[in-house]
Amino acid sequence: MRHETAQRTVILGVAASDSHVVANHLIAHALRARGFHVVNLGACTSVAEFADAHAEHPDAEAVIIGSLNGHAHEDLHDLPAARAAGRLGCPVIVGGNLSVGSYKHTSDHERLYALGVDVVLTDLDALPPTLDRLRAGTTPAATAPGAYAAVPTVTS
Amino acid sequence: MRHETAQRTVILGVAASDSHVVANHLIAHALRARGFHVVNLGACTSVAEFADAHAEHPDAEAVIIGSLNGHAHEDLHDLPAARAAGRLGCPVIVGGNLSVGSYKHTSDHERLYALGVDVVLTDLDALPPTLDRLRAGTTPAATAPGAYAAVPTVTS
Amino acid sequence: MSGTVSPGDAPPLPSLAESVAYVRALGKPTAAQVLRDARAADRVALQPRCGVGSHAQMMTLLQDLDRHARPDILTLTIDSYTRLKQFDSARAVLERNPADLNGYPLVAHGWQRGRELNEAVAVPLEVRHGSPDARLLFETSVAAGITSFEGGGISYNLPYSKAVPLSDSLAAWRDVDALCGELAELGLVVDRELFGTLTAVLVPPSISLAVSVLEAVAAAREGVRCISVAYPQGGHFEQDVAALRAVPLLAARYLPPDVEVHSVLHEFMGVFPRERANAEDLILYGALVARLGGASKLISKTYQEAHGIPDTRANIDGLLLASRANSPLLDFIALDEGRIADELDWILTEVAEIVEPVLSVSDLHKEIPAAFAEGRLDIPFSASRHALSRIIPRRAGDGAIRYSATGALPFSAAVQRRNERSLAAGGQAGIGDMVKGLTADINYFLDVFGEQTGTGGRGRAAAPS
Amino acid sequence: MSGTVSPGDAPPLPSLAESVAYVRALGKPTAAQVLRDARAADRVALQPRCGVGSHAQMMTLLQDLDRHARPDILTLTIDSYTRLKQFDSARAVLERNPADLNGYPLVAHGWQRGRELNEAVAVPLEVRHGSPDARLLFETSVAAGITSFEGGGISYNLPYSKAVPLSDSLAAWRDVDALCGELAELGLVVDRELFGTLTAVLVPPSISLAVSVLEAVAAAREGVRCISVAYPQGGHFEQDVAALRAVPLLAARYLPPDVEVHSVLHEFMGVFPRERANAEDLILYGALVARLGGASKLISKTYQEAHGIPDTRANIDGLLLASRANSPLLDFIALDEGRIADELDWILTEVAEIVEPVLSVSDLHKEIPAAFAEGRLDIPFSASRHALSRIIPRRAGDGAIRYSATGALPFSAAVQRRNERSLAAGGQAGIGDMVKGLTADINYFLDVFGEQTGTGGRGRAAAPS
Ligand code: B12
Ligand code: B12
Repeated sequence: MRHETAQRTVILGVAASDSHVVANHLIAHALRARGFHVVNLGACTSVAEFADAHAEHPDAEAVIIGSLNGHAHEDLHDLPAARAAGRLGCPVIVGGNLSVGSYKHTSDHERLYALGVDVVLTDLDALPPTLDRLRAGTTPAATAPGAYAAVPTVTS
Repeated sequence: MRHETAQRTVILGVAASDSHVVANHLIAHALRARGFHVVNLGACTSVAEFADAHAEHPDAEAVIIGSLNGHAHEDLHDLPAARAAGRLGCPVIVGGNLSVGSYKHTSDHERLYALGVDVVLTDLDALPPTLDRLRAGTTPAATAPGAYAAVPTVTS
Repeated sequence: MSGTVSPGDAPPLPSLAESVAYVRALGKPTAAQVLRDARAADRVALQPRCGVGSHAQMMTLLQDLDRHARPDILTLTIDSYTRLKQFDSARAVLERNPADLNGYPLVAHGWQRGRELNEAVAVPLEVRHGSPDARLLFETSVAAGITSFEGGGISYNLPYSKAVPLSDSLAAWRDVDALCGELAELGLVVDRELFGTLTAVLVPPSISLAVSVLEAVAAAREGVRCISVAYPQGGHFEQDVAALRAVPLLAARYLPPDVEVHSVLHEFMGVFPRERANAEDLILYGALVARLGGASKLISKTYQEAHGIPDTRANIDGLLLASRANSPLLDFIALDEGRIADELDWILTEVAEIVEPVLSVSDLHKEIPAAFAEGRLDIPFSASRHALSRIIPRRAGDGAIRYSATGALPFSAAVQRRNERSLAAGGQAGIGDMVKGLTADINYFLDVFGEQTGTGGRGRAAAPS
Repeated sequence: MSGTVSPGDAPPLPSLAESVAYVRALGKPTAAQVLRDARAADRVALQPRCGVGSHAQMMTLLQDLDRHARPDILTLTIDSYTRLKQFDSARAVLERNPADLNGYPLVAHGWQRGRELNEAVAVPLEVRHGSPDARLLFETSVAAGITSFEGGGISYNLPYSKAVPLSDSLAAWRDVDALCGELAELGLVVDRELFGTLTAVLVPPSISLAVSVLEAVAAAREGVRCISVAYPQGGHFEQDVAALRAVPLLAARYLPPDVEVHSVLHEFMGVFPRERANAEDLILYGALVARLGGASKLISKTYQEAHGIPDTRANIDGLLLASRANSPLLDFIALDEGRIADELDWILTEVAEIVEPVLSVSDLHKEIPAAFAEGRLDIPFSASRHALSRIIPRRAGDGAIRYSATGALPFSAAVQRRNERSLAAGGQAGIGDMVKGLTADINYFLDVFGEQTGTGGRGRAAAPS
């Protein structure tokens, strides 16, 4: 299995319309400090770019997408199509500020799961244990949305 | 007629439960400056005290009552009884802040007229012309409430 | 339980010991503790004025304020019938239309309802009123477990009644203070706030503080252990800060060391601007004065002040705005310390010249009425005949409140000269008619904000929209 | 008339002359006039951020803000699809669910709807966005009669996109500026606000101002006549006031005298406290910085900043609170002028050392990308690959923002030493892990207010209640 390789690899980036990169920089630092090989695609990264990166790094154990500007759902609109085309066959983790407005609803997360996102997080601290858990578990069923929804998420 | 006497006399005071006297002091000063003889009863003056003062100064052409604390209506509760007893047979002018609360209603004034108040004012500047008009008019019908309601009042 | 007690069926008052036990069982801090904590934390405790006639509405009002504005202390503002012991009128209006009352008639409602209010909120309550003789109201308050009570034999007489002799009100308040002494011995320290605000309009700082010093000395002699000295914001920054800073110095000078003394700022108590934005500027300004002057507590105002008793929302907004003054981000503000020190010196001198002759006589309760009768003690705009109101305050050019006439106050030539110089320098004294000038001084903030200062029919609608 | 135009059927853009005539006929001041008036009146003009997807809701939003908060200028904040020229995505979301857009897609709605918005309110509008290439958006704005437009070839590229070359964005913004020049000749001065805020988080003042100086010089060369230099509040009082005061000095030094230059403060743009009271303390603080630093304009924040795009009420409340800083009652505030002068000196020196080598080369449009490629120009936390982000900002012990690493910035030894000394004195540099320290510096105000600074699962509910 791919997570048996010497260095664990993750693909990191910020969603397609989103240029907020401060958290992205800090996450990259933090994961590198834990020994990860972080392929950081930075701001404004489309689903296609994430898929390309995954094709280049098939050993990546997860794609981690940050979204702050409220556009998470629209920015991941192409995820089902990509998955249907057999791309992005690893868990997709999304975190940040995931909808527009100051009042958040659980439906904000549900509709991301419906797109095939595997784990929705808002708490950064939950990221490393989540990666560990995903790695210990079975190979993610890329086409089974919500397969990892049981991982505790903090809805804010 | 009493207003033919050399010096015009008015009776001034603040309503029964009311201790706000700053405006009262200034009104007394202002009327004295205009040549009036001002019998100033000051703060917390009951209807009975006004009536006593009028009995002592039957030439007074008006009783001027200030009320700031919102209790104008209750403080003048005894006015109809006093009038029925033949007392306070001159116009009664009431002015100030005439009800409790920050939103004022025309009913605040109407219920004072209903008690037999002759003129309700909120604008101090309206006082001297009102006194002149009352003097020029017929003897006020003490028992006909609202006889002077036509004098313009500023409802705030 | 709430809402179960109806007025009239209140049983006789419980014993002091029972009330002390009740307060202990309430499980909330006393007002004195809140003030002490605020001082220790270097913040200003916040308290609104609030009082409506109906018991149910009073309950809602307190709970809404508690929940949405998180004040440190809440108030029962008492209606003016109860203040003047016109309990029958209070009861009559309460029955006819409680909304016509300008405060909560605690005596008519009874002490058990007072306990219901007390139990409904998390913070301690103060009774604020204006009663020359508050004995029944005080006993009712204590029975209700209320741990702070405003007033004094001078400050709740002269601004609030016409003909009550000072010796009567002083005697009535001696009884209140003596009960506080008894309560302190039973373990309950009641905070006694002295109403240095007096007639509120153009009160010279040294008059306010001198009256408070005399009341504080009298109260301490009866055993009062926690005294709040309230000072009314006059509008001049350095003068107001100096007045607040004078409080601990005066306490050290004139009071026994075991009495805890707090300074309290009453946000501007004179003619308030009518427009909301202007009123809010003044509210924030007042709160900053309290913070920077080191007050333990601020009594807030609302943007409806010029219009009438505020609604709940306005009261909440006033508290929230004032609470910005407790911001940790204001350390950048430097003050004109030289000017403040100068004002402070003069305030201390003036207060000393007023109070020391009176304090030199052992029987304060005889000496105070005598001094007022002769004008050696005096206040401006007295509602009572028992003060001469021969002193005339005016604003200097910079807005500071000075004496234009000092009446029979025993001021030294130096103090007289300084007041004269200050008013002359401002170019205000002697210009035009005194009443006109005085009116302008009273309407000071209308002028600052460019609100029309005519006597009526102002530019904007009177009621906030 | 409102609500009559539907998207898609917008006719071709009118000529510039037609748009100038339209603005004249609108009968309201331009943004440039409002700024000039504010400066003359010695007050800070207030402006919110505001933008929602739906046209009808945008109309209501602007009208509500106009009516209840009386700002001086209103904003169309543009959604991030439009910013990135992803017009199809903007249109798709607009059709599916406009509430999912984080701004108003002006291009999708079309210039006629822009005019409807413009006609609906009494104050001028600014378009605020973040577009590396804003040409179509600018033309649409001008056609809508909008008289203020934010952005610049550096400041709207590096924080907002990943891969757009600087030469492309600079060229696109040269076109915008040249159109402003044409409009000025036709009699319409468009205010061009430069986004010195950059990536908003821990931006050293000299970086912000240096980028604005370069953009301002480029804009002036194309004929721009009114420039607003936006500076993001960093959190340290004297440093922020000095940065604002630097703006007119830099304008005098680097810009032709016939260009009008205003300083604008963007209220704290970093991690905002989550609790309302704390956020409001910060909002008031920011507004005071603007007033005391002499800014012509303030862009306000809301107590919902940490949570998401604010609702109308929060936006109104933020403006009203900020407007307290225009109070006439704050003259008592004295500042630490010595400290401000010191900061100002260093800011001017640092800016000079950054910009003067670049300005010495005649072709700015070639030199700026080259300098960024080499790190002679740089910004922290760049979203774009076209800045190296080798400079690392940190907070000194007193909260001031300094350079912990200056990358390839051409700083003198004196500047280097002073930065090192400042960070060393604070005991912050080199302590613990850099990322940890940086995170603490980013979360500075959470710390000031004692809000938990963990990365998630904070004490209070995330959404305001
Ligand atoms: C100073 C003041 C006090 C002082 C009064 C000192 C004194 N002895 O005079 C103190 C602190 C003691 C005080 C106490 C109280 N006050 Co008071 N007080 C004020 C304040 C701040 C200013 C009043 C003042 O002196 N103005 C200056 C003078 C020159 O103007 P004026 O009185 O406003 O009068 C103007 C007009 O009303 C008119 N006018 C006045 N009288 C007359 C008479 C006639 C015939 C005419 C034509 C016009 C007229 O002309 C004047 C000039 O424009 C006002 C609020 C404000 N900022 O305006 C509250 C205010 C009047 N007080 C109020 C209240 C309720 C009280 C209390 C009952 C306490 C309480 N429950 O809150 C007690 C009174 C107890 C009692 N027994 O009456 C309320 C009244 C509320 C209402 N009507 O809904 C006000 C409006 C404050 C508020 N917003 O709640 N108060
Ligand atoms: C700095 C900032 C900017 C800077 C960004 C600079 C840059 N290039 O990075 C600038 C000024 C450019 C900017 C622009 C915009 N911004 Co902005 N911005 C902020 C601000 C003030 C701080 C964000 C930040 O850097 N925080 C510091 C980092 C360390 O924390 P963080 O990003 O908040 O992330 C935390 C969590 O979300 C989580 N997290 C983040 N990513 C991930 C990923 C994973 C996998 C996990 C598990 C967790 C996680 O962990 C972090 C630490 O707790 C926030 C509001 C605030 N005060 O928090 C608004 C905010 C994020 N911005 C917002 C918006 C909308 C925009 C704009 C679209 C403009 C607009 N319409 O208002 C544009 C973006 C344009 C675009 N194309 O995306 C909104 C989002 C609204 C919403 N979701 O409802 C916010 C919340 C402001 C607001 N209240 O309106 N912004």
